[in-house]
Amino acid sequence: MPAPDAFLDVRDLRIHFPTDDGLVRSVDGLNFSLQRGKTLGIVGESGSGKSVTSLGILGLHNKRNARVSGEIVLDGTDIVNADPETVRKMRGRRMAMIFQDPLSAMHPYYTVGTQIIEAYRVHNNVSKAVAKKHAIDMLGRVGIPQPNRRVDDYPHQFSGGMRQRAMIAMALSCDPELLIADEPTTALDVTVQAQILDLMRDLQQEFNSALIIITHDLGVVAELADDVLVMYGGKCIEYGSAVTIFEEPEHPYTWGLLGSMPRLDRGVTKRLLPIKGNPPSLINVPSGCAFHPRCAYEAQTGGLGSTQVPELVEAGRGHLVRCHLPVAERKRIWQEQVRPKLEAAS
Amino acid sequence: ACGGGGTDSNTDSSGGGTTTTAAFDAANGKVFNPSDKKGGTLKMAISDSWDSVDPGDTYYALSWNLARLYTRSLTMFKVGPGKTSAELTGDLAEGLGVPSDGGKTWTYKLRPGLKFEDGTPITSKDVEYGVSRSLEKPTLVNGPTYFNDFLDLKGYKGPYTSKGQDNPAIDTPDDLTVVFHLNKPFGGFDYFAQIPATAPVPAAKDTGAKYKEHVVSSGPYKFASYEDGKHFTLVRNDQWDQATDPNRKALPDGYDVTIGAQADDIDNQIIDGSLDVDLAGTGVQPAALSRVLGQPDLKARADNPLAARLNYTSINPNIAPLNNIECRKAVEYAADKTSYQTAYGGPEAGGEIATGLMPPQIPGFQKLDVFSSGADNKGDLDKAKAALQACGQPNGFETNVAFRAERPKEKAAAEALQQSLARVGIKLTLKGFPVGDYFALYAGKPSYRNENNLGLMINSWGADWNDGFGFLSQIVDGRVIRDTGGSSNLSVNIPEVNTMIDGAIAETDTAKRDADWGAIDKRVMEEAVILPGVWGKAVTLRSKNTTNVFVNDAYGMYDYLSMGVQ
Amino acid sequence: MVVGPDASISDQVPVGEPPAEAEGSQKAIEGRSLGQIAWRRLKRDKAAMAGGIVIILLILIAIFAPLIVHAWGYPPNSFHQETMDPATQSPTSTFPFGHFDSKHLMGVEPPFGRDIFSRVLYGARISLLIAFLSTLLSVVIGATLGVIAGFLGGWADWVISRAMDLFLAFPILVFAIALAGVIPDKAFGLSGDTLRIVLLIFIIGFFNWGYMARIVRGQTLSLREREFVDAARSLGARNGYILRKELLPNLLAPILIYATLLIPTNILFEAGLSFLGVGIRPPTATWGGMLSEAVHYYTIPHYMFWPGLAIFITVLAFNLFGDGLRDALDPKTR
Amino acid sequence: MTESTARESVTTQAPQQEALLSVTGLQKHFPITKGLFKRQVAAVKAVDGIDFEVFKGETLGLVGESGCGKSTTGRLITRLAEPTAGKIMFDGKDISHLSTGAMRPFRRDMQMIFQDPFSSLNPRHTVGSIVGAPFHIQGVKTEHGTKRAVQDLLKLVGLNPEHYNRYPHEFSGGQRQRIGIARTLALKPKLIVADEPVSALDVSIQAQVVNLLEDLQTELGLTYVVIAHDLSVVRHISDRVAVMYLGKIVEVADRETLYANPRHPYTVALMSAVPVPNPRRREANQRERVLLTGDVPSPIDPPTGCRFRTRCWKAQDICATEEPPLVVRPGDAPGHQTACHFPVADDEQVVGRTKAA
Amino acid sequence: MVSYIIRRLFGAVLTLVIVSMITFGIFYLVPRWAGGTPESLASRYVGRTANAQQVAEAAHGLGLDKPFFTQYWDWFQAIFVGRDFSFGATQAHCPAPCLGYSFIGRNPVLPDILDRLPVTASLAFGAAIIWVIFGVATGVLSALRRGSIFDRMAMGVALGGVSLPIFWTGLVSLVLFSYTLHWTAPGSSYTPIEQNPGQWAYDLILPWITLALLFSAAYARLTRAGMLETMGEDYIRTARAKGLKEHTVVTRHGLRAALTPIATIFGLDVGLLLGGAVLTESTFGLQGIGKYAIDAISANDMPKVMGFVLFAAGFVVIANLIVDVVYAVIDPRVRLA
Ligand SMILES: Nc1ncnc2c1ncn2[C@@H]1O[C@H](COP(=O)(O)OP(=O)(O)OP(=O)(O)O)[C@@H](O)[C@H]1O
Ligand SMILES: Nc1ncnc2c1ncn2[C@@H]1O[C@H](COP(=O)(O)OP(=O)(O)OP(=O)(O)O)[C@@H](O)[C@H]1O
Ligand SMILES: [Mg+2]
Ligand SMILES: [Mg+2]
Ligand code: NI
Repeated sequence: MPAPDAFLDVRDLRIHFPTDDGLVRSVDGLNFSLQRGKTLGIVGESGSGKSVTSLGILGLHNKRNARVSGEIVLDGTDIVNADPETVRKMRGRRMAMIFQDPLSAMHPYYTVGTQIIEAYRVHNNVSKAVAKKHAIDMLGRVGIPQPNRRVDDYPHQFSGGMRQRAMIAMALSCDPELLIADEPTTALDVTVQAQILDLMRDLQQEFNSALIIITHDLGVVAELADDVLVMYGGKCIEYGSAVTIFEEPEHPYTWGLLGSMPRLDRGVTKRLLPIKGNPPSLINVPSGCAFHPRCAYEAQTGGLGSTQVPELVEAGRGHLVRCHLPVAERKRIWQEQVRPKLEAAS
Repeated sequence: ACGGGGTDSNTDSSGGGTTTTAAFDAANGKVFNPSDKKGGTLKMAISDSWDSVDPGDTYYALSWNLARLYTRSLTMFKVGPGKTSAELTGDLAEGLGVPSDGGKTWTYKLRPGLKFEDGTPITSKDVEYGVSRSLEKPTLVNGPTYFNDFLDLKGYKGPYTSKGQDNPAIDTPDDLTVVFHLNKPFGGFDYFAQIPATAPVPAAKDTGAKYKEHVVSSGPYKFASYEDGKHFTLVRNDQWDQATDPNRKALPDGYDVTIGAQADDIDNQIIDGSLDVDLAGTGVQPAALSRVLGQPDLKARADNPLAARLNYTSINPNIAPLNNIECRKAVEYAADKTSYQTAYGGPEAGGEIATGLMPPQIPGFQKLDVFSSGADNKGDLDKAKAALQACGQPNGFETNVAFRAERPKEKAAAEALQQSLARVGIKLTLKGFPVGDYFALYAGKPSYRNENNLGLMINSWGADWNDGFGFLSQIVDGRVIRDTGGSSNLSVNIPEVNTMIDGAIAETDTAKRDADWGAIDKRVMEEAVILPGVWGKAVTLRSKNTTNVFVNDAYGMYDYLSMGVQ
Repeated sequence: MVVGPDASISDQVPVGEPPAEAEGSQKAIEGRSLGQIAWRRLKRDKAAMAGGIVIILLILIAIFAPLIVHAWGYPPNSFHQETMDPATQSPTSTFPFGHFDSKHLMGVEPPFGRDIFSRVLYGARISLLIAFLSTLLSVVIGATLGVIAGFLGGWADWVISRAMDLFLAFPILVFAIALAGVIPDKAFGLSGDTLRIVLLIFIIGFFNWGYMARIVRGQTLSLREREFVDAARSLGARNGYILRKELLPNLLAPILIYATLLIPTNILFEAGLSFLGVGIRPPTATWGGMLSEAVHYYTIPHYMFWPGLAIFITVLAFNLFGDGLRDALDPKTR
Repeated sequence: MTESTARESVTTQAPQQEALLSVTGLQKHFPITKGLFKRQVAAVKAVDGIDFEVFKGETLGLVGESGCGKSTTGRLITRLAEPTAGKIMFDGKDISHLSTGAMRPFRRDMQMIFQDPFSSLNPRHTVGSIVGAPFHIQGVKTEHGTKRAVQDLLKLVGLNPEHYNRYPHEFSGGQRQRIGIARTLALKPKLIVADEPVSALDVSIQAQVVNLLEDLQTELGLTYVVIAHDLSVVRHISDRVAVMYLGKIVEVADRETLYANPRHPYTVALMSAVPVPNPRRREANQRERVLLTGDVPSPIDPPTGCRFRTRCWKAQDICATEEPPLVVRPGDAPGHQTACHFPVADDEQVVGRTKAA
Repeated sequence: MVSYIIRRLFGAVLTLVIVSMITFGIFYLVPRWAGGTPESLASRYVGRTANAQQVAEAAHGLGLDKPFFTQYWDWFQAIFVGRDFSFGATQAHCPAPCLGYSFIGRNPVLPDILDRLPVTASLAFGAAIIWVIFGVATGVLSALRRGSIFDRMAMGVALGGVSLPIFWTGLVSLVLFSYTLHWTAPGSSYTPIEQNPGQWAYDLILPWITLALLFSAAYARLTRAGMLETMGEDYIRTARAKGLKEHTVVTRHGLRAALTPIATIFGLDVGLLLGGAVLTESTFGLQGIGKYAIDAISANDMPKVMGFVLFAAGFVVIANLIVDVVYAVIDPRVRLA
C-alpha cells in the first residue's frame, strides 16, 4: 500500500490516551497513503478511531493527554515529529478539516465572514477588506445565495446545510491540498446531504486536493470514495478500492456492515443480517483479532482468533485484509454464503 | 449629659499649676505645655456621631465642651485645671445671675459689644429666643429639660408651637438684660445658665431641626463647612472680640472635626500625631490600652481623669421576685465588683469601684458601704444567700439583664453580672437592645421593662454638672419616669426620696444642700434599686502637638477651649 | 406475560445478548449504581476526602464539645480573671501570645480570661447547627419551588422565577441584620438563644433559597426534556409519580452538591451576622462573635486568630468536600 | 413475518382492513408569545391538519425531513401532547382530548419507543424497575410476580434476565434500546409508536434492533407506527409509508407502490437523494438525482397553497393559491394518496428517477 | 432589542415595587409583633417631655397610625411627589424623589445615600478592576496548565480565598499593613478622587485588595472552569484546525466565550457591591452605603434602612438589566426581538 509518490503517507500511526481507567488505544498501528486528487473513505463503527485519526493528521492532539507515535508524512513533512509551529502553519493552508456538527464547530460569537477571514488571514498577508472579498467569494462558491449579505450573519442564523457550506468555504479558503471531512453530512437531512456531497466532489475536482471522508454511512462512501479503509477497534481491518470493498469484501466485519444495511437500490430483503454483539472496548481490546468475539466464523480459525492478532495482508491488487481465515476460504464464504443472502430480494 | 460628662478635680490634684514634663497624668489637675501661641489647626475625631451641634439640642458633655468654641452661653465654668472649673463665671453675662423673689427670679446683664458672626449685635432677645426654642422638645429632642421643668411658662410651649406669643417666663426689659421667672425657687440657676441652650440664636436664622446645619456663631469660631454626621470645620469668627471675653484664649486658627472615624484608628492617629484629640474623651480603646500603659513614652502622653460618671445597674423593683427588697439585696451582695470593673476596662481605663451613687468629686459625697461586697470586692456570698433565704428564694431565681447591644463594655458588664450572680443561683439571661431605643422603647419604658421581665438594666450616668442636683436629679427622682418612656431613671421611685429632693432644691445653703444630696444618695442605696458598678475613669491620650492641655473637670475630659497646637 | 419460544426470534444471526465472552467484561461492573461510582471517584479525590474527614471531625467535636471541654478546658463562659492584667486588659502571662497552659490550650480571651479553646469548640456547635439547618431550609424551600417551577412551567414558573429574582435582588445581609434587629425577644413560644438560633436559621435559610431554586429549576427543566419523563408519562404516570420517582432521584445529586457548597456560605453568613453583633446573644460563644470582640484587642492577634482559623478550616473543608462531590457526581465530568 | 405473502395480503387489502388508529385533521400549533403579557404573536405549525389511518397488524412508516413534524405527530397520537385541533380515534374511541387520568387505561394499548437510548432510561433506576414501571404505574398484577414478568420480558428482547439489577449506564446503546422496547411491551400494547428507534445506533446494532422489532411484531401481533428519516430503514420495516413535509402529509402509499412510483415531487426528490452504497452507480446516480434547492421554509409562516411549491420544479400559479388535497390520484393504486396538483407521472422523464432494481 | 429593554425595564420596576412592598411589610409588621404601637414608635421622635397626647399627635403627624396599605401608599407616592411630615409644631418636607425621611436625623434619606455613593463606588470599582485582572489571569493560566503545580497552587489559594471571611482578612491586613508596617492607610481613610487621586488610591488600596482577594479567588475558579469548558468546545478545535496561533485561539476564541458568563456574574457582583459592601465597609470604617445601612440599623432608623434596601435592590435590578442587555450584545445567539 505505501506508495513512494504518495502525497499523504501514514505509517504505523498509534494514538493512545492514558486515562484513569486505563490506556485507551484509539488508533493502534494504522497505515495508509493517499494521492492528490483522490478520495479515501474511512468507515467504521462509532468509537473505532476515525475522528482520532483525522485529528492526528492535523496534529491537533494535545501532547499532554495523547501519545502519538508513528509517522504522518504530508508532502515530505512528518507531522508527528515536526515542531508545533511548522504544523500550525500547515494547518488551514495545506490541510484543512470539515467537522461533523457545523453549529458547534463554528464560534457562536463571530460572524461567518469573520471566521473565514480569520482563516484566510493567518496564512495570507492581506488586508481585512481583501480577505472579506475573498470570504464572500468563497461563500458564493459553495452556493450560499447573496453571499455579500450573508457574510455578516452569525452561524446560528444559517440553516444546517448553509452552515456546513460555510464550514467548507472556511476549510477551502486557503486552497488546502488535503481536505479531511469528518462525518460532514451526518447532521444533515438527505436532501441537503446530497447537495453537500455534490459540492464536495465538485470542489475537490476543481482544487485537485486529496480528500479523506470519514463516515459510518456506506452510501456516502460509495458516492465519493476511490479507496475505502474499514476501521475496527483502532485498526485497519480492510482496505481496498471502493468497488472491491463493496463487491468483494473479504473481512467478516465488512460483510456484517453490508448485511446490516437496508438498501434502496435492491429489493426489500427479508431480514437484515446484523453483526451480533457490541463494539469492543478500546481499553480492554479483545485479545487476538479484535473482532473475534463477534465473528460468526471465529470457529473456523481454529482458536487463532482469540490468541493472535492477524496481520494486514494483501488479498488482491491493492486489497488488504486483516483476517485469520485463509484467503480462499474467505472468498468462498463471501461468494457462497454471504453474498446470496445480501442480494436475496423478498 | 451622656457620653462623657461629669466633673471635679482629681482627689490628688490641687488645682492650678503647670508642667512641661511629659508624664502620666501630667495634664490632669495641671496645665501641660502651657502656651499662648496662636495658629494651627486642631484636628479632632470621634467614632460615633453625637446628638447635635445645635446649642439648643444637645446633651453630650463633649458637645457642651465643644460648643463653647462657637457659642457663648450666659454663664460658664471657669476655664482651668483641677478645681478651677467648679466655679461659675459670666460669659455673655457680665457676671453671675442676681436672684430675687427668694430665688424665683434671676436677672442677667449682658456684656456690651457682643456680635454674631454676621456682625449684628447680640441682644437679650436673642438669648430669650435661644432658651425658648430649646423648650420645643418635639423638634429639638435632645437637650435637657431643666428649662421646661423650672421656668414659669404658664402654658407657653415655644416659638414654633406657641407662635406669636411671648415667653412669659423670660423678660427682656432692655437689650442687655434678661430676666428668668421660675415656677419654684431654685438656688442653682447659674448652672442652668451655662447650658448651651442659653446661647443667643437670631430668630430670623432659626431653621428648627436644621439649625444644626448652620449654627450662627457668637463665639471665637464659626462653621466653615458642615457635613452632617461626617465632618465639619471651624474657622476664626472675625466678629468675636477678645475684649468682651475674658475666658477664651482662642489659640488655634481653626478646628477640623471628623465624625464616624474608626475608634482604633483614632488612637493610632493620636499616637503618631496625625490627629490631636479624641473628641469623645472616653479614653483609648482596649487595643491601645495595653500599649499605652505598657510603653513608657506613650504612658507619658496619657492622662487618667476621673469622670463624674457612674456605671451602674438598675434593679427593677416592680417585677417578681425583685419586688421583694431581700431579693434585690441578694443581687447587691452577690455582685462581683471586680469583674464589673474589669468589664469597663479595669482600674485605670474602667474606673473606681463604686459603693454609692455620687462620684467622689461631687460635693456632698460620702463614703457609703450599704451593701458590702467583701474586702476583695468579689461579693459577699453568705449575705447574698441569707438575703435569698429571707426573700423566700433560697435556690435563687431567674431574671433578665438588659444592656445596650452596641456597647461592648455594657455587654461585658452584663456577662460579669451573669457569672457572679450565678454563684448564688440567680440566673440571668442577657438581652441586648439597640442603643437608640434603649430608653425610649425598652428599658426606659415602664410597661416594656415590666412586661418583659427586665430585672436588671445596665445603665450609665454622668453629671450634667458637678453638684448633687446635676448628678442625681435625673436618676433618682421618681417623677421623671414617664409612661411614654425616655427617662434615664429606670428603677428609683421612692416617695420619701422625692420629698427629700424637693427639699434639697429649695435649700439655699450650699453646705446643707450638699449634705441633703448625700443623704438622698444613701437613702436610694438602702432601697437596693441601684447596684453601683464603677465611677468612670478613662485613659486618654494627647498628641505630641498639643499645647495648653488640661483636663476640665466640669466635663471630665480635655478642655477643648484652651487647647492649642504647635 | 407468556413469552414465545426463544428460538423464534433468533435466526441465522443471534440477536440475543452476546454470549459468555462479553459477559466477562461486564462482570466487573455488576450492578454498580451511579452513587457507588461517585463514591469510588470521591475516594480517589484526596482533597475532598480530607475535607470530608475534617467535616466529620468537626461534627464530632461539636457534638462532644462538653466532653472534650470537660477533659481539656473550662466551661466556655467561666471567668479566669487571674489570667488577665485588669489594668491593661491583656494576659498576665509573659508569653507574647497570651496565657497558654495545659488547660488553656488556645489561651484566654479578654477581658475576663475566658478559655478560647472551649469557646471555639462551643462555637462550632452554633455555627454548624445554624449552617446545617439553614441550609436544610434553603434546600427544602429552594428545591421544592425549583422543582415546581421547572416541572409545572407556565404561570407557576413565572411567579416562582420572579420571586427568585426578587430574593436575589435583596441586599440579603443588610436585610438579615435589620430583621434580626427588630425581631421581638420572645416569639412563637421560644425565647433566648433558642429563639435566636431558630430565627437566624430562618433568616439565613429563607433568604438563600433563590440560588438553590434556580439550580434545581434549571436541572428540572433539562430533566423534563429527557425522554424517560415522556416514557413514564406514556405509561400513564401521574405528575406525582414522575416527580417522586423520575425527577427526584436525578435531582438529588445537584441538590446535595449545592447543599454542601451552601453550608460554607452559611457559616460565613452567620459569622458575618455575629460579627456585626446581631447573631446569637452573648455570652454564648460563636466564632463570628468572638472575632467581633477580638477586634477590640487587635494588638494581641491570637484572639482573632483562633476563631478565624476555625471558620477558615470549616469553610475550607466544606468547600473542598463540596467541590469533590461535584466532580464525583456531575455527569459532565463522568 | 415468516411469510412474505402475509405482508402482501396486508397491503393489498389495506383499505378494507380494520383501522386501529385513525387521525383526522390533526393539528398542533406551538404558540410563540411575546411581550409582557405573553401575547401570542404567531405559532409554530408543527403539524397542520393531517389525516391517516393505521390498520391492525401493519407498520406505518412516517418519513420526512428534520422538523417536518414527525415527532410531534408521534407525540400527539400517544397523547403526550395535546392536539390543537383534529380527532384521534384509537380502537374506535375518541382520545383526542382525554385527560391524563382518562387516558390511563388506553396507555396499556398504546406505547412508545423513544429515539435516544441514553435519555429514555432513567439513569437512577435499575433495569428491573424501569421495565417493571408499567406494571407499577398501571397497577397490573402479574401471575408470577413482577420480577418474573420483567425477566421474561428481558429474555423476550434478547437480554440476559440476570441483568435485572443493573443500571442503564452499564449497557451499550443497542442493549439500552432493547430495555426500552421491553418496557413498552410490558403491558402487551396493541399499538407501538416508535420515534426514530434506531437512528441513534450504529449500523451494525441498528440491524439487530430492526430485526427484533419485526420479530416481535410477528410474535405478538403488534401494530407499529415507525417514525424515521432514513428512507431505507423505513422501506425495510414498513408496510405503508407516509411522507411528511412541513407539517403535512404529502403522500401515502404502500411500500412497493411508493418506492416504485412516487407521485409527489418531494417524495421523488427525497428518494433520489438517498446515497446508494454502490460505487459503480456513482456516475449514473449523480445524473439521475433531483437536487432540491433552497431550505425548508419556516413552519411559523409556511407557504400558501402547496407547501412544497417554493422548492418544486413543477410548481405553477395554482400551487400558490390552492392547497392540493391528499387524495388517490387517477390511475393510482387504491390507498396511494398524493397531495399534489401536478403529480409525477409513472413514465415521466424526470431527472433523477431511479427504478427499483 | 428596544422593546426587549423596555419590557425588562418594566419588569425591573415591578420587582422594585414588590421589593419595596416586602421590605415595607417586614419593617411595618415586625415592630408590631414586637409589641410596638404607633405611639411607641412615635415616642422616639418627640423628645422626653412629650405627654401621651403629644405622642399620639406625632404618631398621627408622621402617619404611623394609618393602616398598612395607606402607609405604604404614602411612602410610595412620596417617591414621585415628595411628602410632608408633621412633628407637632414643626413641619418637615421631603422633596421628590423621596425614598423616605429619617425622623431621627430629620433629613431625607436619598441625599444621604447619594452622598455616600462615591465611597462605595470607589471601593467596588477599584476592587473590581483588581479582581478581574487577577482572577481572570489566574483562571486562564490554571486552565491552560491544568494539573500543573501552578494550577494546583492557584486553586488551593483560591479555595482558601473564598473560605476566609472578609472581616477577618480585612482586620488582619489592617493590623499588619497599616498598624504594624505602616505601608497602607489606616482604616476609615477616604479621600475623594476629585480631591487627590493619588491619596484616594492609597487610602483604598487595602480595602480593594481585601475585597479583591475574595472575589479574585471566586473568579479564578469560575474562569478556570469556564476556560476548561470552552477549550473543549468544537469551535476551538476548528480554530486550531485553521492554523491559528495558540495565543489567538486562547484569547480570541476560548477566553471570549468563557468570559461571557463571567461578565454577567461580574455585573451582578458589582451591582450587589454598589448596594453596599457591608462587611468591608464596616471592617475598614468606610463611610459608604453599607456602613450607612449598618449605622441606620443600630440606630433603629427604619426609614433609612428602607430607603437603603430599595436603593441597593435597585442597583441589583439595574445590574441585572444591564447584564442581560450586555449579554445580548456579546452573545449574538441571545439577541432577542
Ligand atoms: N482525548 C481523549 N481521551 C481519551 N479517550 C479518547 C479521547 N479522544 C477519543 N478517545 C476515545 O477514542 C475512541 C475513538 O474515538 P473517535 O472519536 O475516533 O471515534 P469515531 O470513530 O470518530 O466515532 P464516531 O463515529 O462516534 O465519531 C473512543 O473510544 C473515544 O472514547
Ligand atoms: N414544544 C415545542 N414548542 C415549540 N415548537 C416546537 C415544539 N416541539 C416541536 N416544535 C417545532 O415543531 C416543528 C416540528 O418538530 P418535530 O420535532 O415534530 O419535527 P421532527 O419531524 O420530529 O424532526 P426531527 O427529524 O428533527 O426529529 C419544528 O419546527 C420544531 O421546532
Ligand atoms: Mg467521530
Ligand atoms: Mg423528531
Ligand atoms: Ni448624660
